[in-house]
Amino acid sequence: MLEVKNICAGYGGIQVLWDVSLEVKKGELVALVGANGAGKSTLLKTVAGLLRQSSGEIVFEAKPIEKLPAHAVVARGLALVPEGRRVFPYMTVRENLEMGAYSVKGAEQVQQSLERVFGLFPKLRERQKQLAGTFSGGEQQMLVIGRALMSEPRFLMLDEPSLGLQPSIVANVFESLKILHGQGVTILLVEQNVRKSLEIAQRGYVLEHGRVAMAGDSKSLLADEGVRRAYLGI
Amino acid sequence: MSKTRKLLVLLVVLLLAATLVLTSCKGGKAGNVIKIGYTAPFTGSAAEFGTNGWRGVQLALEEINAAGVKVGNKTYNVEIVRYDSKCEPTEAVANMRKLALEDKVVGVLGDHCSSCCRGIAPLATEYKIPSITIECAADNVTSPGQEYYFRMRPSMGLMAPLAAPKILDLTGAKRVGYLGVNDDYGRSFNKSFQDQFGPAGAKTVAEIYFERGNTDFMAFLNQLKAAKPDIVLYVGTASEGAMILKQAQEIGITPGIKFVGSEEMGEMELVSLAGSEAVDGTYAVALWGAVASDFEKKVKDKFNAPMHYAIIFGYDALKVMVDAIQRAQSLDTVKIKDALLATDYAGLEGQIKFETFEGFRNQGRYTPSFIQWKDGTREAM
Amino acid sequence: MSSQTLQAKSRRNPLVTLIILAVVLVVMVLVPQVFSGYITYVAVLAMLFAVLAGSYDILTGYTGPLTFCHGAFYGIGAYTSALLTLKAGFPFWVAFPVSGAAVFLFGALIGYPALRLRGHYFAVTTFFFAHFVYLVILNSVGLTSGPLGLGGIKPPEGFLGINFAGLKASYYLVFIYGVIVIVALWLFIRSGVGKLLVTIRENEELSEAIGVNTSFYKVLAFSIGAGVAGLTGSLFAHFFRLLHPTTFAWMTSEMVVIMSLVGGLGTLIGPIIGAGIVTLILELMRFAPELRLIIWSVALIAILIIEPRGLMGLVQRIRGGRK
Amino acid sequence: MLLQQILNGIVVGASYALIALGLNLIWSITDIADFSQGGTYVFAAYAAYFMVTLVKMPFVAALLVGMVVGGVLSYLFERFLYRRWTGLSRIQLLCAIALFFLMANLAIRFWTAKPKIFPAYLKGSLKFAGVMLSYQRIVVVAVAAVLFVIVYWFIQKTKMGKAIRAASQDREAAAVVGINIHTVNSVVFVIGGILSSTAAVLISPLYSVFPAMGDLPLLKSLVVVILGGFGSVAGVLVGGFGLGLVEALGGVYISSAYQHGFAFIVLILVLLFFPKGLFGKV
Repeated sequence: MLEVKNICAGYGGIQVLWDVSLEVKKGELVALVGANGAGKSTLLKTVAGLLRQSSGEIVFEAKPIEKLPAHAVVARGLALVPEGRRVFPYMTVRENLEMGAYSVKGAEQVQQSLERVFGLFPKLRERQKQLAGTFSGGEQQMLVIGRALMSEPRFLMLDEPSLGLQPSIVANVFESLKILHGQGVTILLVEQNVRKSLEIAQRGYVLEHGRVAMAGDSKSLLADEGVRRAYLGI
Repeated sequence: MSKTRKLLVLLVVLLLAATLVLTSCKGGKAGNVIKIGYTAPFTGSAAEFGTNGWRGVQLALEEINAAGVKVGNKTYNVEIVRYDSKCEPTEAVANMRKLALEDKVVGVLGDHCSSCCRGIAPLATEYKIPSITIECAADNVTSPGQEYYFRMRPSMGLMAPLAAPKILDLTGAKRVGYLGVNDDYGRSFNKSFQDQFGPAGAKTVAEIYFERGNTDFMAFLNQLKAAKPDIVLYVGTASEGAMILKQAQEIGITPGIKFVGSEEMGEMELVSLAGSEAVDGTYAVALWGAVASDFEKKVKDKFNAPMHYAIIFGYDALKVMVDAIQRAQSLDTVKIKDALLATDYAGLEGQIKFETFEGFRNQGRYTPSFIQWKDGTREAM
Repeated sequence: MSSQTLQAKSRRNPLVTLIILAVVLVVMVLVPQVFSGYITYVAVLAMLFAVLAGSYDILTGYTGPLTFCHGAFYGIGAYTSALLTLKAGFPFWVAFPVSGAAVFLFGALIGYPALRLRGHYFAVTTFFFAHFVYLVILNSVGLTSGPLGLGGIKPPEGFLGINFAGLKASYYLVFIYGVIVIVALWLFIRSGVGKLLVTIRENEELSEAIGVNTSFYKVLAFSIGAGVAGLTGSLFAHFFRLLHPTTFAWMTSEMVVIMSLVGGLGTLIGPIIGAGIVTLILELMRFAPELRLIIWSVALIAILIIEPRGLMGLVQRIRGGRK
Repeated sequence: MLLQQILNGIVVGASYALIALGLNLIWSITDIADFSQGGTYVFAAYAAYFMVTLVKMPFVAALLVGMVVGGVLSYLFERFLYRRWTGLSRIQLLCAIALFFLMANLAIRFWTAKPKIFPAYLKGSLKFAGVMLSYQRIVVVAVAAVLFVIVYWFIQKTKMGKAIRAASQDREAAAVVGINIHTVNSVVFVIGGILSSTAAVLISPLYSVFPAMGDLPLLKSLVVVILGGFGSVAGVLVGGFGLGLVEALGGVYISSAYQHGFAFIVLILVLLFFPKGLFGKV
């Protein structure tokens, strides 16, 4: 479904990604883990079209997307939940969600997506008229995931959804990811919470200093001596 | 580098090269040419003065070159080397130095702004280049003055004693409001008149200055209205004056309170800017009374512009300069200066002489006219 | 941020740098001997602007925030110095450092509250500050003579038989002043404080996190820039000897910014060369009074399109390309 | 006199608010303090002037022409200049200033520095309680009010308007939900151009048309944007009318020479206490 081939990218003059390749197949839930500054967010931004790679290819559903701007990538069915719970703070919950369906045409379809998101996060339905900026961290995280789902993506990328959340809410977030995956959405999950993400993922990649250091199915990664020492604190 | 960038680099390089070539070529034309410099604001806040002055200079230039200038046994053509001063003294000084040292002019006309005139006057003496200002009005341009710097028009300090009694006679004003543009011109004009009005018993009830480029005068006009003056002495450009008169009419200050304007308010364009309804009944201390109508027609034909005193001054300045060159029968600048001192020339603005009196040096004595607007025409009083 | 500013990386052989520097200095020394008073005069103004642009680089190039009020500091320095000599009877050599110090303090006073503002808020506010200073100079008629202009300013008192009334002597005075200031600024940039400023520019949050009092250093850089502008203004006042508010209107501040950007911010040498280039372009256009400013603004936009990082960016790119 | 000054302040404030609304949209979304609007203002006024005097168009048609000129110029600047330097906000700001400067000088070149008088399209004034207010001034306020309502409705209710708000709150998040940032930029620049040219054409008959006419309105409107705060329509209204009143009253009761300086004093005072402006969101 998504193939990243030999991507090099960075900001200004500073290169962050070096020859990164990765693949996510339809229906998979893949975790991308690594230390702070390893280049995980950079990779997601490059795939989403927010950053331009200096070389390499990105293929989504057999079509190259590396030259598309961000809004066109969304229209292809690939959505990103950016890091840091980037809600539109001065818009209501409902407006936030409607913005998520920006590239969707037809009011009926938007209504359907809305119902689906409200089904997943019932709290959002109760508070649709509230300004998003007044939400707590966990609620905002649900809102941005919900917003990304509004475009009915077939492929969802999440950047650190659990960062800075209370443990109980983290569990909620991961729970909803499992449900989504169950509904057939392909997911690429970037996390610092290595154990939890590898537990729900089927496969995983480890990014170190902008390069893919390790790849494999989650169980073997969780069992790997190096991963355990570096990320699991064992 | 992308294609557009390369193209742009090429463009800029070509542009610079072209200007270099153009500037270096200009010096190559020798022969029977007398170069006279002209520094004036052609851009910036005072651009309209330079534009008008240049019109006058061009008209004089045409006539002069049609006849030719005979010096000794050679006939010369006059060439004007013209630079923009933007009404900024540093620019005017650069112009003056370039004219004197690079272009080797024999005389300079300009500038229009008093601050610029004060900057270039000492240089005129330093480089021994006889220079005539077009319309600088501050006293200190010629007082104490410079050996090589001349002025035809009266300064504010000279104008006020002549005009003030007449204003009081005509209007019988006891209370005077002052409204002026906040620059050297506006401030010195009002001060000179205050010095005359005060002792004559007309007291100041309001004194307001506005920034050049201002467009909304409602606040000031309301202030004037509240101060209840008999007359308002206004100094500024015709365009600002036109807006003021229009807005004064809008809130009903005129015709009850009479406006007395500075020289710009005696210009024909005032009517075209404000309409005769707003202008009628106002007075102006004008710098020209009745100019030969064929000159006015010439201005109209050539530039499609109304008459303006800066056109007359520009015209006369070049004529006076060339007159001095012809009387000196020399291109030696010291001799031209001496000839200028002996000028007695019948210009459009009247008889032009340069005299030294009351602390002024090389200053023209010239009586301003006084006009009133009636049905959109100027009526000399 | 880093893409807009360059680090002065000297990959060149230091000997070559030294030779170029020596040649430039010799040429500069010869200017008044070889060229006319007009060119010498323009060169004096260009050198004054070069110092202004260089000092401007301390704040905007090395520390980060964009400001539009350098011309105002220049003007305050000029008027302070002129008034000190005219009204209080101080000699130039006292008024000169005093006006520099006064503007330094003034810069700190303005910079302290203003630098709390974010991004272009700050930039545009400095723009208005400059305009306000212009209005104050214009309207304080009793003190500054306002639009009537302040004349009668004396040239710096001569010593050792040197008389600074003449153009040539003024040229050398400004030249020596310029060299001293530029060298001082260069040393400042290479000092620990200067390196700290660059750190603040590159990442202000990080600098704060490691315990740097960023606002102190930003205000310091702002005040140093202001102080040098004040000194330069004082020199201008006693060189030109006639002050008028229009000389310090907003366009002057804009010119400093334009010169710095044309040369390349954050390189020190860039803005100095920029001052030269901008002066040169404007002088070449003098023959076309009405077109001058039009061509000039088009050229400016073209320069931005060609290389937003200015001349030094172009140099770096060409060098990088050859490597 | 007090009442008269308050009314005058409201008229002037309405024109500031109109320009400031466009500037605020542009600034909060693209991070460009768009000085070139000062030039657009001039060109729109001249365009309308020539439509009225040479083509003999009715005023309303000339107003529309002015709006189109403003919108198109603004669009072209964004599309072919500012967009080039996305992320390099200093260069964009400098380019904006250069454009402003260029247009004012082009106007001198094309139409000379002499002001043109824009013929009055409506004569007479309203008189009540000892004050006078010409109908043309009332039109300025009325049209400004209508445009404010339209723009407010547009950004609150329409899809594009919501996208604009979203982009002003978080550009990157807006991009990842599928909003085309370039389109948003173009739209706000067109809106900005239309609003400032409307102000220009409405004001022209009251004053006159000349190359430097854009200077003061532009500066004042920038002050209004900062006073009111980014992304706030209420801020524009309060800032615009507030500044208009301060100038009208201060010019009379404090000092006429500093009339144009009050803006900066108010600005500095407000920023001391509200570093983000009165209603700043971002």
